[in-house]
This record gives sequence, structure tokens and C-alpha cells, in this order.
Amino acid sequence: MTVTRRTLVGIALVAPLSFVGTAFAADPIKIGYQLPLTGNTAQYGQDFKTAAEIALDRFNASGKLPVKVEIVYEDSRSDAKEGVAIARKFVDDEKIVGVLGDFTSGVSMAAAQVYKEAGMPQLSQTASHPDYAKISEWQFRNITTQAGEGPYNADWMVSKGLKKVAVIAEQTDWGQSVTKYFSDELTAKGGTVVMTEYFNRGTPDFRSLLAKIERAKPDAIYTGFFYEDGANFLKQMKQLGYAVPVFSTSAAHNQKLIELAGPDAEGLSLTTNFLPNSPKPEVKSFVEAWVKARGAEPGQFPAQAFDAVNIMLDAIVKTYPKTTRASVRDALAATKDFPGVTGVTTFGPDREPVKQLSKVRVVGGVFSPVAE
Amino acid sequence: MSLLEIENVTRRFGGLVAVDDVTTRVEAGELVGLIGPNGAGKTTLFNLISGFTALTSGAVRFKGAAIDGSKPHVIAARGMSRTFQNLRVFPNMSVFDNVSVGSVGAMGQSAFAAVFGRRGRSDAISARTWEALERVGLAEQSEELAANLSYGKRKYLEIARALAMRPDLLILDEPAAGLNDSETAELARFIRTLNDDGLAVMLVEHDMNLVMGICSRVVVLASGRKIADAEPAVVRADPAVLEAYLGVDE
Amino acid sequence: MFDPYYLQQLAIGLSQGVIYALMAIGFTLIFGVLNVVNFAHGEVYTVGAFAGLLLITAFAPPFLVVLFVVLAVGAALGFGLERIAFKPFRRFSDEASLKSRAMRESTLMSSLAVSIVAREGLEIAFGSQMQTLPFEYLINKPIAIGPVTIVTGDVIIFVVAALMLGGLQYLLTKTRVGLSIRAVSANPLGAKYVGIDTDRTIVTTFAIGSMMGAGAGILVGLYYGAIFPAMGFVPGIKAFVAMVMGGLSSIPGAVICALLLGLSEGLATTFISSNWADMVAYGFLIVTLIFFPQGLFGAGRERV
Amino acid sequence: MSEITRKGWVVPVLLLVLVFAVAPFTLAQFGKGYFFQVANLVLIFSLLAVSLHLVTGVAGLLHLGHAAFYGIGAYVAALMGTDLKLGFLWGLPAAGLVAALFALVVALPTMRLVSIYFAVATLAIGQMINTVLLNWVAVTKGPNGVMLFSGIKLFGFAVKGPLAVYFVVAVVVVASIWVLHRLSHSYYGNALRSLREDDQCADAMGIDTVRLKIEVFTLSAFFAGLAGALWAYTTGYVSPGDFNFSNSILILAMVVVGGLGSLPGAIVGAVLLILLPEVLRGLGDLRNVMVGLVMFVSILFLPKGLFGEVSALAFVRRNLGVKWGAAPSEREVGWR
Repeated sequence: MTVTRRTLVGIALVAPLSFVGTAFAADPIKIGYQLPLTGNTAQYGQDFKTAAEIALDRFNASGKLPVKVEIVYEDSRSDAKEGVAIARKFVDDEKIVGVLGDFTSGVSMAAAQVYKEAGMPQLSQTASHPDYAKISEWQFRNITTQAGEGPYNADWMVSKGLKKVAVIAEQTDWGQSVTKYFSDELTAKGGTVVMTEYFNRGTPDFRSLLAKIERAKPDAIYTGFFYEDGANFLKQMKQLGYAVPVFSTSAAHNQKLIELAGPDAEGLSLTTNFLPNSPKPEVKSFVEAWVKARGAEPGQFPAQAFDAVNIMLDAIVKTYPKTTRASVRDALAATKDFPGVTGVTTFGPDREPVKQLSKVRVVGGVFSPVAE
Repeated sequence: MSLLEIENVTRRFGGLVAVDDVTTRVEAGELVGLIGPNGAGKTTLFNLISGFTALTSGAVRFKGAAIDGSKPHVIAARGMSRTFQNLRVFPNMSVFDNVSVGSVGAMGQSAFAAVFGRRGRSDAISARTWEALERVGLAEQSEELAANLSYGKRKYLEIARALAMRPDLLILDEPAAGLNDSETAELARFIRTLNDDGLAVMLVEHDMNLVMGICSRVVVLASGRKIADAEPAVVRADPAVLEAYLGVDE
Repeated sequence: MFDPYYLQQLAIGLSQGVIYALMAIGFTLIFGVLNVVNFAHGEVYTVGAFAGLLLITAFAPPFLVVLFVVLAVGAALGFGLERIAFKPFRRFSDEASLKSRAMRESTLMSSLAVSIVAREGLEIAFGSQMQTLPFEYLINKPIAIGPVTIVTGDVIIFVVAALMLGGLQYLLTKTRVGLSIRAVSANPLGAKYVGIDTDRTIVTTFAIGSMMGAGAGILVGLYYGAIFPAMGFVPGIKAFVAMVMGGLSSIPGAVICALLLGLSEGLATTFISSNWADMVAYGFLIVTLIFFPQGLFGAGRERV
Repeated sequence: MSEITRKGWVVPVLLLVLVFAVAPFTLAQFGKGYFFQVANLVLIFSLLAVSLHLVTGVAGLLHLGHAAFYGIGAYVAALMGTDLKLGFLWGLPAAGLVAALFALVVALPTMRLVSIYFAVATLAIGQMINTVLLNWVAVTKGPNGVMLFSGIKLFGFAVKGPLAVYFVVAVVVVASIWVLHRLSHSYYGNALRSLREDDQCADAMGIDTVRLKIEVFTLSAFFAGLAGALWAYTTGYVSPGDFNFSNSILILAMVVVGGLGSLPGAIVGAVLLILLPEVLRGLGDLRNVMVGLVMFVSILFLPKGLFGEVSALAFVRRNLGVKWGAAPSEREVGWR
């Protein structure tokens, strides 16, 4: 009994050392990816995982590096408790040189405190909190924030003569930024926000809110929702027989929106930086691989994740063989004109992406690019 | 001034008059029995005295101060403690802990004292609890879970809990219910000794023999009204009492 | 001159309330008999919706067939749930256990555990996203009544809820099964002594209550066109609140409170903002409880 | 018997050695941050579970909104740290006091409610507080949450590194649990237990039940507030989602799984429900199903909890104090 226990303790103490001992050059380089694989937002995390797998398989097959790169996926459930624990775990793993994720800004930012402390580059594909990249020099993101998208949409709507706008958004950090940046630009361009309201994410019934919007008599509605709330909103709008132009952000750019809302999604205008039917070869091959894996066209978010993984891999290639957390960070910061499926990405000095936006509208059940 | 004065107490439940204009009293050190056929309003009267039910009209004074309208815990803290008709011990607490609730109810212990207090206060509470336990002969089983005690023992536990408050008046609601003859006799002796030590006791009972045997005075209720209030011998001979009991066929 | 806008908002609030009511009926029935909170009721609702979804995608039967199959699935779920999460705890019948809060709360936790397993299982099987439904099954075709617009689903759900309520009242007051349910709910031990098979009665109650839960699930799923693993959570809480507000044992009381809850949310959106709607609904509950500590339709607490 | 009494110090000392020496040493062996993070979480949730234990386990009030007071504490600490530049030493007590104050205010009108009515009132209070945290953007920064950059500073010294932070958390949690232990294993605690068993009867014993309920609810919120401050300082970022209904239920599950009414049980429950999902990470998507199953099986076979009150009380008495069955002359009131 005592002997066994002593042996066990011995093994437990020696085991980590032996790992260190066997480490040599051909060891794979690791990237951590924290994302919700279970829980209420699992659908997004599962999308990211598929996208990351596509990117990684291609990369390892391409032979750009003599060693393999691995991605360690950890499920955060979009729960800050778990996100922080994962962050510590990644930091502890010496072989992890960079981290991707998380999905929501809340978890990304809670984890960011750990990465900041430990000096680990973190690249989120979706965190859109205005302060996320300001946390430290270690935080990057490749999604355009509403600081870019909001004014772009406002200009678009003003140019179409839609000056009285009702703004609604989900009550999240992202929704807050949706209304703020849009409204600032709209008023600056001479438009008026006739009504601003937030709703709780996952609200099943928008009809009270819709009736209220109808009463405010706007020329158009600007919405900050994800595709699920979006589908409900559009369906119920149709039910109430209310018709005004609806504009939205890239967060609603998802094929599932059209599947869920069907004909009611017709006419929805939104901005995106990912066009699945673009003729560019990188987009084509990604869309093909995605359709093979999932059977449907990818939306904005998987494309965003695909690019994030590739940007991270690119940084690793640039630094190899002196790949460390610090060197990867510097390489990320130097990312310039990276050709991704969501367009060309360059990180500014604030570690925010500078990207090109496109306008699309749902016509005949597809997101079709429009030039207006 | 009597210890407990009940004056013209009435309680209606909807159309039913459960207690109808009852006036009586309990003197210090007295042992009073309250009897009556089923539904006579005995328990309701008890609840009125101990604050569990509000009066419709009338007045109750304890030690000279009006207590009608007071909350049960206020009345209890003034020195009146009670037991319940259907046993209400705290089943998932030990015998000691059960009784200690009576002690702590009377003496009080603040949260601050519980955490930072020195042992003196707790010793006083503990001493009181042990005293009550020894009085009823449950000291040996102090660690037992109350739910595991026999029915008869639980009766004594409930009395011990009431005694731990060191009341001036103990009111017992049907203490002999469910006991066999020898247990009842033992209980009667026990109540007698409590009274001999100067504690005023008021008990509601079905068991005429118990009441007649130990009480110095008996109050009889029928249909909410008081029909007799005298020494046992007088009550036993009262035709109104006989009629009330025979008429209802007790 | 009354503004039709407010009529429209009232109609929306009411339809929201009817949905809560649909859920609250089954919840209250189960609570009334067993006196325990069934945390898994929300999952019965969800599984009911998924059962309907599977049926629709596999066979595309007529609407009524879907509804009846889902009701049958719900009854089976209720049976299974009772056997798994509730029955095992009835083996503890000694006094200490009966009065022990740990025991009383244990079924609450066992039903919670079952609900976690069910929800996570659904997530693994279907993913957490909203499922796509064939549009022809959705019950959301608009109907205009003067200035007010409602949808077909409002009518269907209202009729179903009314049928459930009426049927249940009939069942409880006019039939033998109902008599034994009421007997068990009033005094389980007494019911046992007079020869009622309490075990069977309890499981029957669960089957009936869950049938209603599952039916509510598919109806609401088709109403919003949204079926996903976490869909039962919010209606579950709202049904719980409505039940308590109504006084625990009164099914009509729960229905009325569910309507009030829906209305108060609708009005909160109208006059304040939709993200504060919950605040108003829960504030309404607290105020109700302060003035009616036993709920609006509850019986007084037995004293001593 | 008197020998047992003298051994009263053994178990607490062993526990202290475990928390302050064995655990940090072992954790330091295994890794740098992750294990400490999980250990901090275990400590914080132990405190939450034990504080809920006082209300739900001891006083028998089913409380479905505990996470909201935890949230108030976290927000108070975080907002004081950022907006007012008042650090940990101010934020920690303030978090507890403000949470307690809120609890007192909501308790005054609602504590007269009994049984499930009380439970649903606490649910509503929890939801309302969460709604306020989410939507009162001007003060709480709404869904943006609050970022707390300043780490823990004690008397001018910055507490750096996982080990040091762990020690700060451990000291606060152990001290708080000691207080809660004293409360629940005292005559005061017995008065609380009598509320759980039969509050009308307790009333007849001279116990002011409403006042006692208000007190215990407030005290419990105080410690939940402390736990909130610890969470804010260990993660550096708080947002409303961390304090929603699911978290209240999680804390309740800890108390029930461990054994309702048992303080060691609450800790065991917290350890189990925090560690289990971490240990099961290897199972991938299945892990939450496993957590549910483990919960179910543990309740099915041990419905009075892993560490039932009766056995726990006997254990505490045996190891921490006097053997009460002893004859009065041998008695020595030790731990009360």
C-alpha cells in the first residue's frame, strides 16, 4: 500500500520532467483554440472548429514547415469561468505559441487578462468589444468592428435616401457598439435615429417591439442581430404585415438565416467582407471544402475563423524556427495585406484589422452582392 | 393580579364561532385543566392565548400586560411556553439540539456572539439545556436524532424544549394523546412534580381521569362556550357538563 | 379615440401569455400532485418539439397527426421521467426522510440532473442551433381582425390551451382518475389507506402533465419556427412563476397568472423597453407575493 | 472520550495544512497557472456553496438567486477598482457590505413568504438584479462588463503570480468559511435549523423567525459578495452572464449534491462540481452529459447527499469538539 503510493507519487513527480527531456526539434508546434463546443452557442464554436480543421489540414499538407502544427481545441461553453481556466492551461503548455478565440467578447476578454499577464498572442475571430484589442499588445482580432461597419452602413442608407432610421440591437457589448457607431455617423450625415432599443439575445417574440417600431414610422430599420434572432425578427415582421427596408451587419450573414426565415428574408440588406460566390480562388476552394464538410455554404463567421487560423499559421511560418510567443506576436503585428477569404487583412498599430466591406442583399434566397 | 387573564375572548371563523365569550384565568403556581368534547374550541383557545390565532374580540393579559395581538415569539419570550397537539419536535435534529432551541429562544444568541463570543454565554445556554434534559430524563439520549425516539419519549422531548425556556406558565396541548394507561399515569405524575416546583401549568386534555386526578381547577368548554369553571369534584357533579359530554356522546 | 396600437400590443401580450399558460398547465398539474418542482418539464417541452421535428422531416404527415404523435411521445416521456427521477425517492418513507428537506429537495435535483442530460444529449445529437422547419408546417399565417393582426398559431394555441384546461377540469372533477389524482394531491397517505394505487396515480399525472408539456413544445416550436435544445428554459421559468403566482395548486389560477405575465411583458415593451420586460414581469411577481403571500388563488396556510 | 476532545484540533489543522501547504506545493509541481486557476475557482465556489448552505441547508430556505449577490459583490469590487481607484482592501469588504445591504432591502418585504413562494421570490430577485446588471449601462457598463486591470495590492505590495493570488484567495475563503462554520454550528445555528424543521414551532419557542430569516439571508449575501470580489480580482473581468440563473442553480446543486444541511458537504459539492467538468475535458462534447449523470447517480444512491447532515454533524462533533453523549460531569463545551 505504502509502496504503491510512493511509487505513484514518484511517477507523478517525474512524469512532467520526462516530457521536458524528450522534447526535441521535430515536436509539433501547437496553437490553442478556445471556443464554445457545447452550450447555447455551440453552433458557432463547431463552425469554427470545422473551419480551423480545413485550414490546418491544408497547411500541414502544404509542407510550408518541416514540423507539423497542431491545434488544441478546448471547450469554453461561452462561460468565463471555463474560459479563464483554459487560458491558464494554454499558458502552461510551453509548446503553445499562440491562441485563437474565444467566440464571445466576454469570454475573450476574461481570458485576455491571463494572456496579457503571461505574454501569449491571442487572435479572436469574432470578439467585437470596442476595448478588446486595447487590453494589451497581445490581443488581435481579424473581424472588423462596428467602428468600421456602422458608418459604412449609415452612409449606404443615407445615400439611398433613408434618413429616419429605427435602430435595434441585442443587449450585448457588441449590440452596444452596433448602435453607437451607426447612430453617430447617421446623425453626422443629417439623418435621424427615431428610436433605439435593445432586446435580450434569444428573445422569441419581437412583435411588441415591431409594433413599437411601426409606430415610430422610420424609413428603414438598422438591426444588430445574429442570424437566429434575425430570422425570428424578419418572420414576425412579415406576420404583422409591416414592410420597410431592413439593414444589418455581417453578423447576420449566414446561410441559416435564409433557411430559417425563407421568403421573409428577401430584401434584407447587409454588409459583409466575405462573399462565398466570389470568383477568387482562395474563396472558391474554401467554400468547396466547407460544402464537402457541412453540405451548405459557409457564412461570415466560419470564413472569419478560417482566416484567423491562416493568419496565425502565417505568423508561425515567418518566425520559424525561432517560433516563440513573443516572435509570433511580432509577426502577427506585422501582418500586412494578408490575402484571406474575407478579403485582405492588415493589422493597424492598434492591432485592429483594416478590411474592405461589401454590400449584399438577399435576393431569391441568396446573398447577392449589390453595387449601390 | 392573576398570571394569565382571559376576558370575554371570542374567535369566529367565517360563520363558525369557535370560541365564544370565554372568561377565565390562571393563577401563579396553579394547575388548570381545560376539557370539553371534540370541537369545543379548546385548541383554538390555546392558539389564541399563545398568539397563533388572532382574537376576534376580547382581551388576554399575561403578567398584567396585554398580549393579544402579540406574535407568538413575543409571548413565548415573556414566559409562556407551549407544546402542540400533534407532536412537533424537530425530527432531523438531535435531542440536545431540539431542547437547545428552547434555551436559545429564551436567552437569545446573536450571530456575532455565535462567531466571536466566548464560551460563557454558550455554557449558560448549554447548562439550561442539560437541566431541562435531565428534568425529563432524556440526558442519556441527548445525541439521538429526535426522529428515532419512541413516541412517548418525544412527548417528553417536547416538554423539555418548553421547559428550557424556564417559563412561568406552561401550556400543554393534549399531552396524553396516544399514550397507554401506564404512560399516561407516569406523565400525570411528572406534570404534578413540575407544578409542585411552582410552575403554573394549563393543559388541554381529552382524558378526564388525567385532568380530574391532577388539576386543582377545571375549565369546561362546549361549543366554544365556557360551561363550568371549578374544582374537579364540583365539575364532575355539574349536570351541564354531564349533558355536554353525554349529549355529544364522547 | 382609442389607439389601435395599444390593442395590437394587448393582443401580442395575450398571445405571449397563452404560450406561458400552455406550459404552466402541465407544470401545475405535476406540482399539485407531487408537491415537487419538476425541473425537467422544460426538457419535456423541448423533446416534444424535437419529436415533432423528426416526424415532420421524416414523414411529413398532416399537422394533426404530428400533434397526436407528439402527445403520445410526451406521455411516454412523462412515464419515463417519473420512473427515473421521482419514483426511486419514494422508497424513503420513514418520518425523518419525509420531513427532511434534503429528501424533499432531492427530486428537484434529480429532475435537474435529468434535464441536464437531456439537453446536452440533444445538443450532441442535433447541435445547439435552431433547426430548420418546412415552412408549410409553421402556424404563423397572419389574420387581420380590424386594426389588429394575429396569426393562425394564436388561434390554434388558444384553442388547444382552452381544450387542455377544460379537459383537465373535466378529468379532475368528473372522472375516477381525476378523483384519485385529487385524493393523492390532498393526502397521499390517506389516499393509500382508502385503496388508491398512489404509484399509478402519480405516474398517470406525470404522463398527462408531460403530454401537455410536449404538445406545448411542438406548438410553440411551429409557432415561432424555432426548435433548439435550450428552447424550454425560459418558458419553464415563466411557467414556474405563473404557477406560484397562481397559488400552486390552482390550474385556472396558473393560467390567469400566465396571461397576466405575458401581458405585463408586452406592456413593458410598449411603455419602457423590451430588455427591461423581465424586470417588470418579476417585479409584478414580487409585488403580488407581498400582498398575496399565498399567490393570487392560493389557499391560506394551515396553522398549528 | 476526553481524549477525543483533546484531538479536536487535529482535523482543522490538517485541513489548514492541506489548503495552505500541500495544495499549493502540489499545484506548483504540476503546472503554473491552470491548476491554480482551478484551485481558485474551487475555493470561490466553496465559499459560495457554504454561504448558500447557511440559508438553504441550515435555515431551510430554498434560495434560487444566490448568484445575483455574488454578482453584486463582483461588480462593486470591480467598479470600485476602476472608477474609484479603490483597491482590493477597500473593494473586498465593500463588496460584502453592499451585497448584504441589497439582501437586507429585498429581504424586508419578502421574508414573510414561506416555502416555494419564498423560493420563487428569490428567483425573481435574482433575475431582476441580473437584468439591472445587464441593462443599467450608465453604472454597470451593461453588457460590456467591467475590466479590472489593477491586480490585488495589499498595503502597497502588489500580489503577483498565481501562488500569491492563491494564498490571498485561500486566506479570505478559509476565514469566511470559519465564520460560517461557527454560525452554523452554534446555538444560533440550532435556531436556524429549527426554522427549517418547523418555523411555527420555532416561533412558539420564542424565536423571532422573520428577523432570523432576514439576518441569515443578509449574512449569506455578505459572504457571496466577498466571493464576488475574489472572482473579480482573480479574473480581472466581470460581465453579467457570469451571475445568471444557471449559476444560482449550480451553487444550489453543490449544496444539495454534497448533502443539504452539511457544511463539509457543501464544500465537497463545490469541489466535485467544479473539478468534474475540468477532469472530464478529455471526453469532449460528452462531458456535460457526464456531469449530469454523475449528479443524478449521486442523488439517486445518496439522496441525503454525499455528506449528509446527520453524519456530518456527528463527524464534526467527534473531531472538533465534545462528545455530547457523555455524562454531564464529563462534558466540556468545546466547539460551540
